[in-house]
Amino acid sequence: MSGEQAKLSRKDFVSDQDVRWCPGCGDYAILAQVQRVMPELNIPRENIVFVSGIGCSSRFPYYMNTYGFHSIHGRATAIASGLKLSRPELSVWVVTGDGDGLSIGGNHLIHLLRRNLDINILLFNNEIYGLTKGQYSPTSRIGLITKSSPLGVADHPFDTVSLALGADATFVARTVDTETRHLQEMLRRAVAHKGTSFIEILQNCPIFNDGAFEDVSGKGSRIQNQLVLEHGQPLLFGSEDARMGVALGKDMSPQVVSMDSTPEEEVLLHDETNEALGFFLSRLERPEFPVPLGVIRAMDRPIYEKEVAAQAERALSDMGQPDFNKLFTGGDTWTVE
Amino acid sequence: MSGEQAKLSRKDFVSDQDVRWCPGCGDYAILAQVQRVMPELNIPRENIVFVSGIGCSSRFPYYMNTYGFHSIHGRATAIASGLKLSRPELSVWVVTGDGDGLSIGGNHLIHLLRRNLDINILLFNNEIYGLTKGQYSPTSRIGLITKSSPLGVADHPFDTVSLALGADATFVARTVDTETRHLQEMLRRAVAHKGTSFIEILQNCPIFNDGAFEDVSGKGSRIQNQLVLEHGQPLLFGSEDARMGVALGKDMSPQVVSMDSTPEEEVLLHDETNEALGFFLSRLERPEFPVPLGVIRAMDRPIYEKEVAAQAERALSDMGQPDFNKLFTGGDTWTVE
Amino acid sequence: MAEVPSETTVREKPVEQVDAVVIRFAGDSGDGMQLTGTQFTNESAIAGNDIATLPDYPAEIRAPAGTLAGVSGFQVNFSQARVFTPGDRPDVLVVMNPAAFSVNIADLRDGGILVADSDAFTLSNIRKAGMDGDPLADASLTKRVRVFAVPLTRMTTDSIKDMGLPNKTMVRCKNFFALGLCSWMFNRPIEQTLTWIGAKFAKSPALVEANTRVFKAGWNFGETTEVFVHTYEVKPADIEPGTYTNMTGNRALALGLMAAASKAGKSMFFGSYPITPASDILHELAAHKNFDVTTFQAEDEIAAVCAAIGASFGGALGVTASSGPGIALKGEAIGLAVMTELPLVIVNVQRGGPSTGLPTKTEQADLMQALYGRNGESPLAIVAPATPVECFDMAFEAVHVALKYMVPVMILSDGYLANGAQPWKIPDYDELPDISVRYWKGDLGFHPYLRNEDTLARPWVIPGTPGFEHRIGGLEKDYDSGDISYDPVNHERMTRVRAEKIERVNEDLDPPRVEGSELGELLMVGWGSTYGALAQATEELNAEGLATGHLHLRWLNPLPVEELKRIFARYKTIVVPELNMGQLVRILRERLLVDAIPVSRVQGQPFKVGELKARVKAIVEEGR
Amino acid sequence: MAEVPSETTVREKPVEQVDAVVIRFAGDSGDGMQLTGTQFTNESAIAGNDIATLPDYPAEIRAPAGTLAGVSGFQVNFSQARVFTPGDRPDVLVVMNPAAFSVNIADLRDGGILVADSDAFTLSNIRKAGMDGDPLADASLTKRVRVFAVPLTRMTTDSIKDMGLPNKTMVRCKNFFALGLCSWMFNRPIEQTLTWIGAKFAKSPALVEANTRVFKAGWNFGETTEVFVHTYEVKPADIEPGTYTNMTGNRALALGLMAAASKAGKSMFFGSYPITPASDILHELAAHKNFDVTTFQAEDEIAAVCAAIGASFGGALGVTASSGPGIALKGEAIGLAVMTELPLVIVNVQRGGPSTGLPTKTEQADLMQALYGRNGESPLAIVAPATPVECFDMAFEAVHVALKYMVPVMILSDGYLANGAQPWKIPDYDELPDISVRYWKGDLGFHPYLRNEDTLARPWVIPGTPGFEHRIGGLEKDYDSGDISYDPVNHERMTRVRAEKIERVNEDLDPPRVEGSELGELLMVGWGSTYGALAQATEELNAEGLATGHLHLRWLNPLPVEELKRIFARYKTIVVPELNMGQLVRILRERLLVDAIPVSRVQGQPFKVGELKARVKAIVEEGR
Ligand SMILES: Cc1ncc(C[n+]2csc(CCOP(=O)(O)OP(=O)(O)O)c2C)c(N)n1
Ligand SMILES: Cc1ncc(C[n+]2csc(CCOP(=O)(O)OP(=O)(O)O)c2C)c(N)n1
Ligand code: SF4
Ligand code: SF4
Ligand SMILES: [Mg+2]
Ligand SMILES: [Mg+2]
Repeated sequence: MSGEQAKLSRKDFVSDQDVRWCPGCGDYAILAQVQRVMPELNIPRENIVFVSGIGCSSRFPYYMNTYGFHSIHGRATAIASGLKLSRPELSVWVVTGDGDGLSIGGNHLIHLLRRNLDINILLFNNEIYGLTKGQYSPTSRIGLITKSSPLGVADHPFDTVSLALGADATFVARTVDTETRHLQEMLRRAVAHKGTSFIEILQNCPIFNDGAFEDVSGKGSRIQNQLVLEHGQPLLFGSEDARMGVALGKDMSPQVVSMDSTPEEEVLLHDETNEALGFFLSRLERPEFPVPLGVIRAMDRPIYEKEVAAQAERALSDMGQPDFNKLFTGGDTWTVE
Repeated sequence: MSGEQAKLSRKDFVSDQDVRWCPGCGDYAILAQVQRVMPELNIPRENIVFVSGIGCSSRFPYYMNTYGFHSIHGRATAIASGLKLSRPELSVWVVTGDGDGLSIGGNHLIHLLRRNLDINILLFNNEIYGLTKGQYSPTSRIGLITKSSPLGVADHPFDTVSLALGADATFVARTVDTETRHLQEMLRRAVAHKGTSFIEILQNCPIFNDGAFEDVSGKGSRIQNQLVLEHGQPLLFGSEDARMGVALGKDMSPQVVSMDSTPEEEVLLHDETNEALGFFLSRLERPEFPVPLGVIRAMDRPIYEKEVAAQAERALSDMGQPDFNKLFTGGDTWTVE
Repeated sequence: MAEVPSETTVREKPVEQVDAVVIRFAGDSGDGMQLTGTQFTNESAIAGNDIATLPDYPAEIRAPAGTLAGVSGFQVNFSQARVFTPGDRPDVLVVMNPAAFSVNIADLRDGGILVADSDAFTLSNIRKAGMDGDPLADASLTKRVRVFAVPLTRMTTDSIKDMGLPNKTMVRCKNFFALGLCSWMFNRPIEQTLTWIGAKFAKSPALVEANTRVFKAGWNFGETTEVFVHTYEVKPADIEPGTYTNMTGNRALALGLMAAASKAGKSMFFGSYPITPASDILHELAAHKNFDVTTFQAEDEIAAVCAAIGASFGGALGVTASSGPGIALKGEAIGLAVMTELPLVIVNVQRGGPSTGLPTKTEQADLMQALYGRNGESPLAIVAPATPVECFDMAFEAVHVALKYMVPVMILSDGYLANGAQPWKIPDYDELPDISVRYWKGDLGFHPYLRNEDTLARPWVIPGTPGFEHRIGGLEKDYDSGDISYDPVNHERMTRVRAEKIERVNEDLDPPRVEGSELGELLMVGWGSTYGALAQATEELNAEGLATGHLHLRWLNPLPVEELKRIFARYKTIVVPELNMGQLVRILRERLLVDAIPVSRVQGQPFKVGELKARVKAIVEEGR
Repeated sequence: MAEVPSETTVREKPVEQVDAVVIRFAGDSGDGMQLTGTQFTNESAIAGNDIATLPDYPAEIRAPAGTLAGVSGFQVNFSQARVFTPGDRPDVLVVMNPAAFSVNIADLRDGGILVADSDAFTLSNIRKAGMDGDPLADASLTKRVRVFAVPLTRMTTDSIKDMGLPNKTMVRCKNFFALGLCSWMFNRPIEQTLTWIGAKFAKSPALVEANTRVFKAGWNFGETTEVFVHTYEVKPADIEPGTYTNMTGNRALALGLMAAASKAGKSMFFGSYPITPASDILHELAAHKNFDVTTFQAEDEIAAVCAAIGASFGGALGVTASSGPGIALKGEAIGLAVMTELPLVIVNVQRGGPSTGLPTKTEQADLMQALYGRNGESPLAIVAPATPVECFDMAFEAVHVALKYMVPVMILSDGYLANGAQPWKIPDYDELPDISVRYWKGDLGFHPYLRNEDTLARPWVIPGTPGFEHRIGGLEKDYDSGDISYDPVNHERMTRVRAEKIERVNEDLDPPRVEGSELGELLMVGWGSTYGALAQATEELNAEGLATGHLHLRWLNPLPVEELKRIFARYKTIVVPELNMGQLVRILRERLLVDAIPVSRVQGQPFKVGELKARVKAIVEEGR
């Protein structure tokens, strides 16, 4: 019960609540990685807050032994913004789903990204509404049969990463529920980033959309479908014996090349700070191209809560310490005797 | 009063309502161009609907002698979606502002863009809230002093075009209130495009944000600040005697080159269908780079209302003509005598 | 293997006649209890009983197997008399595991029958359910109720072990054993069930065979073993002739909307965003795209209602549906529909609140939101179906009123109606009334806020109509020209017209009708899904000698104030039972200045008839 | 050039004593009428009169110059007695153009004074205003009122033409001519105005000189010419000693919130989205970032309230403000604050509705929305200031209640209070009460829904507090553990606790106080901005011999029902005048079962005292 920092372990972040996701749900793996990474961060548990909306994914805060707020559908980003603005010293995390974060909550999300508060957003993308039992979401693919699309989805889906880039996010990453190490690494990178960090986590919902990411996470297919990004490194993917690369066509179109026949210099180098490149990567479409995983964009921009605090500082130095009596009598006054 | 199509003129599109914008407002010029282009389209007036939200710009429908709906703040895109889905044969236009369309209405906008209904959106961007008398908007620039930002705007603005591209819009263009011909051309292009057309119109609000686009529209500065895009043409700008071009750096960074010393082949060619190039262009930042005007992206993708209609067709052929009695008795039934 | 049962099989055990039985199936979410309950209900309906059901499943996420949180239940009341409710306390309780036992056992009436799968009562399962020793062996239990511990799982697998199916698959069949056993116990007709198994598992012949065998094994177990000494029979009820089907409130609502749109000659546009317990309406409608129905799953509730408004502007029937929190979000846009005087139907399938509240539980706490959940003076019409099948009729009426008066109409359903099923006497579509409306005849002097003298409806002239181009919007409009107007007196006039339009709806509505005693000691006034409990209580109270009337309001706005006054005057005490803290009662008190007394229950569940009677009697005795 | 006037100038014309004067300045939006009115008000305040003002400007977009839509007005009532309202009909009307004439002339009382800028009455302007001939020459006018047609524009430019300013700039000064003339006419002290001109145009010495000269020219014109025969004087009122400043409702509200947060020892977080007429609160607060105030202009109203809730969760005082349509959008999130029992202050500056309605006009039609505009049983506390300066006090009380009881509190202001100004007796900040609250003392057995015995408030333990990590949310919580609970009985218990918390607020509130007759024929019950009209009417009715009481409720939820009963019993007739179709009246009828009678006005404007009296008297005479 004291503020002093004993070394924390994963268990310290496990709350006393029964975890109530379906057996086999990808959310379990994500929870485990978050609970694993937390102790490394050396942030006192009481200074960590998880804010969520509504959805299976949004149950997350109950399972973390930190402060938590399970709010209303789509609004976690807005609530977190108010919290972070008034308590900049807290480590604020948003957990949201593809429905919560991109459908009803899409606007708050893009506005948070542009404002760039130092908040970490984990978007569990299972391309379905889990909690309400299986309607399609803004990331569901064309043709998917769901309860609300018995004839198949007709709505073109968002690419989550493109959308975040278009909204001027300063940190955008993508990872997969089953890639435990990569997921951990992304969490660490998100924490290290100053400004809003946005991680899309591809998450399997075995009940309503099983295997949506089989290509990226399946044993047989993951190698040839994952384009794992590393800053400064060439864009290579595929197995050792069938190594492929992504090159830039003259007209700025992407090209998959075989490394057997291509010199490495012709392959694009990843640059997390290049906005155009990030977008270029986000447009790579399956199955023709592999799925980029890793940090797609990471760049510096002033942090909103710091700018706001600086304005308050400036106001203090320009206008002085608060003096209500001065404020009250600041306009025209007259005295009745 | 009959449906037959007499040749219409600009005047036919002028309603009987007094136009109530402030003197000098950029909205007048936009209204005039729209009224000018309308007769060319050969769409019967009664089949045209203008839908707007709330804002100075959103008064637009009252001034058009067509059907119109001046709705509530931020929701014009949603209302238009319902209208277009149920009446695909109508020519549906949305008029919105940077506050209406990008602040409160941001979510509906991006979802309309991804769904790709055949609706034309005109976003009047004056980088301010006009109607409510001068608060900053999501496109206001950092540092701008407004009624609600007496110490300057601290919120990083959206780039409207980047956002639309990130949301997978199929047609994105930018023009300026004062560039009457270019504006007309963009309107024609928008109408020609099948799918959602999004035009950002830079619009001066002389009352609350005068001169926000002086660089792009000012007599002295417009030439060197406008990068006018033409499909298949090189990205050139500047005056005759100081012609400049935009080239692609090896790392995908933009480079301004002087045409005096650069062969034209080294300059990028504009390609409206290249998504990465479009985004690249949208990231060009003033004052280092010119402002791209014209069609930034134009690409084909299935039109939502057509897909929906096709599903209904399919349902009809698979499940037959509506037969309520069959439907009612479709499940388990039993008879009481 | 035991002999195949059939309708002609000679029953070897004696048959006991009973009037009505309430049976509850309870098990883990994965145990198929909803399926079992539904099918048992179908059998009972075919047997000619009157029936009422109550499915009760856990919160939205699947809880770990065997836990208390994961228990799912389905209760059905079948009777030879008219049935109003699923029953307060079951006569028979079937539990598939200790958790189901633990959650439900207190409800089983004294002397009732408990059937338990003894195989599931392992120590670890018992612990998971928060108990210590084997509860089935507990003397206090066996004294209170009759316990039948049946090795259900084992017998299930035994009956199909020769088929070579994986164990998991075999165990999954056990609900059919329970169904077979209960079908035997209550002499249910089983032909239809066998056909249904065949159809349901048509894709896998092995499953058809397995489930059929297990079902029969359950039936035979009852017939053959010594465990059960007799079966029960509930004679057919005296039910209006006709063809029936089982109908849930949500489905009835969807069909009612579709039929009404069709009878009005309008396309239907349904804009919605999923939310429990309203989503099934979207699912249902989405499956009928051949009926000139467009469903639009919007990005949120605001877009959903706005799209519906846009569609109405375009000439379709715009409809939107949600539950409480989503309706809260729609408030501003509904105000736009009020102001632009467009037809719009808004469905609120209420659930426990406030905020996210109890998403899977029922409540009637959104009446005030329906009346007042918008800025300004913003009246709309409100109707509340009383039973699942009435959802059809009320949806039909709602559409009619919306189109005729050019107003938004809110339908207040709730979780209980939505998921509850009831036999529906299937109407003949061709005999449903034509409700098409013609709005605008003249062509001189048109403006969009002209009014029909009788209904005060403005003309619905839709885009595409040449010569009538016009603009509408959310700003106040001039009564005489339809242009924007800031004129003070005009604003008051328009405000009163909008209110008056709703009042005029009264002229289309059936006068309120009292059931039970036409005058006397007590009048119970109710609305919505409490109908069954109130009707049952009324019957029983009258039988007990307390002259009781029951007035169940369908339309809650407008109210037939003068007629209500006359009716109220005939009773000494007026009580208003509601599943909220007292909402209709406030409106009645305010309008009629009558000391109507609230009877509140805010427990996420329907009224229990016994409890309701007790509370009402106490009020009558104390004079209030 | 005429001589410089000063306080010591000997007035050459006779002075007539009057008790009170109502003057209205009207002109084009660009004519600076708001400025003129405000400054004239300041002069009157300094002269020691009691004052009340009513600015009235057109819809949000600037209309073309000279049109009816562009007319802007400012009315001030100054008196030697207490003043409650800006007055029904002006005694003096100053019009700068034909449109202003046309819009306002009907209001000018018979025998009143009309001052018109005759230069502006050109044919084209007259036509723009929808008239034909020169209305100033119309005999029916000159018979009814005293007309002073003054070539105001010309005299303005004449007085400064030697300065070489552009003509447009010169003409722009003409409102100072009007101000000077009126200052002369009513013997206003002008020193302060001269200083103020100096400060206002400090950046342009030329404008200081021009406006000063024009102002003096106006003064001298009155003094020197034969046009006016005497001046008027309104003696100082008997006003409580103290230092005063002119205060609008919006500014008072902002200051009250700030002072309360400070006295509670909390940072204030203000999340808002601009909307007329609430935006000025945001503007005001944004200007005081040195007072530990964070303002957050959110992307919409939902984000605004959610951010405030987030800030409250973090330990700040979360506040949000909007007008009706924006409040409608916040409903769902406010329900979350109710459920999570976080302190939150929500300001609704009401305007004409429904929907977008009449954005710049006043109305009291959101009381029901405040009470019921959310799903489920979702009670919150509601307070309504009665005057612009009371916005300070009520904001302070609202903050106190929100923090002490851990509840959302809604403040209902309106357009009239928001923009109306009134002399504010400046309080001493140090004498304002300390309202800091301590919530959690123990550290054993903590859970987030534990309750304080007296207030029922739950403990506000904020992130950063080690050892008390916990989770809250919108699902129902267990009374004993704070965990999510679907238990039926627990839900009812929690529902009742949330209601009871609001009832307990009564203990902190001043008992309702009747003004006027303590008993008698008539009680007028009001709330919010109608205070002035009701108080004035009460005074006049009592003077006319009708024993009238006036009860003005500040807190609308909870209501002190028992005390109200006692008070109501002392009067024969209860009327409830409101600027809506009857909202408070419904609540009173329902709670007290008393036949309270509504007096409605829905015209986007305050009550006129005369009209109100007439309607009330008719009710008394007819017995209802
Ligand atoms: C205002 C409101 N609208 C709708 C809902 C119903 N609802 C709850 S969660 C959800 C979608 C969940 O999808 P997602 O965010 O992808 O989460 P998942 O369950 O897939 O993890 C919906 C529609 C709600 N609770 N509140
Ligand atoms: C729900 C709601 N919130 C806020 C407002 C107030 N409001 C009206 S228009 C507007 C912003 C207008 O800005 P923009 O869309 O940029 O239009 P402009 O006036 O600049 O053309 C705001 C905040 C409103 N009418 N309704
Ligand atoms: S429904 Fe899907 S996302 Fe939700 S808990 Fe179950 S598996 Fe996970
Ligand atoms: S306020 Fe600005 S945007 Fe609005 S009408 Fe005036 S000039 Fe145009
Ligand atoms: Mg999801
Ligand atoms: Mg704008």
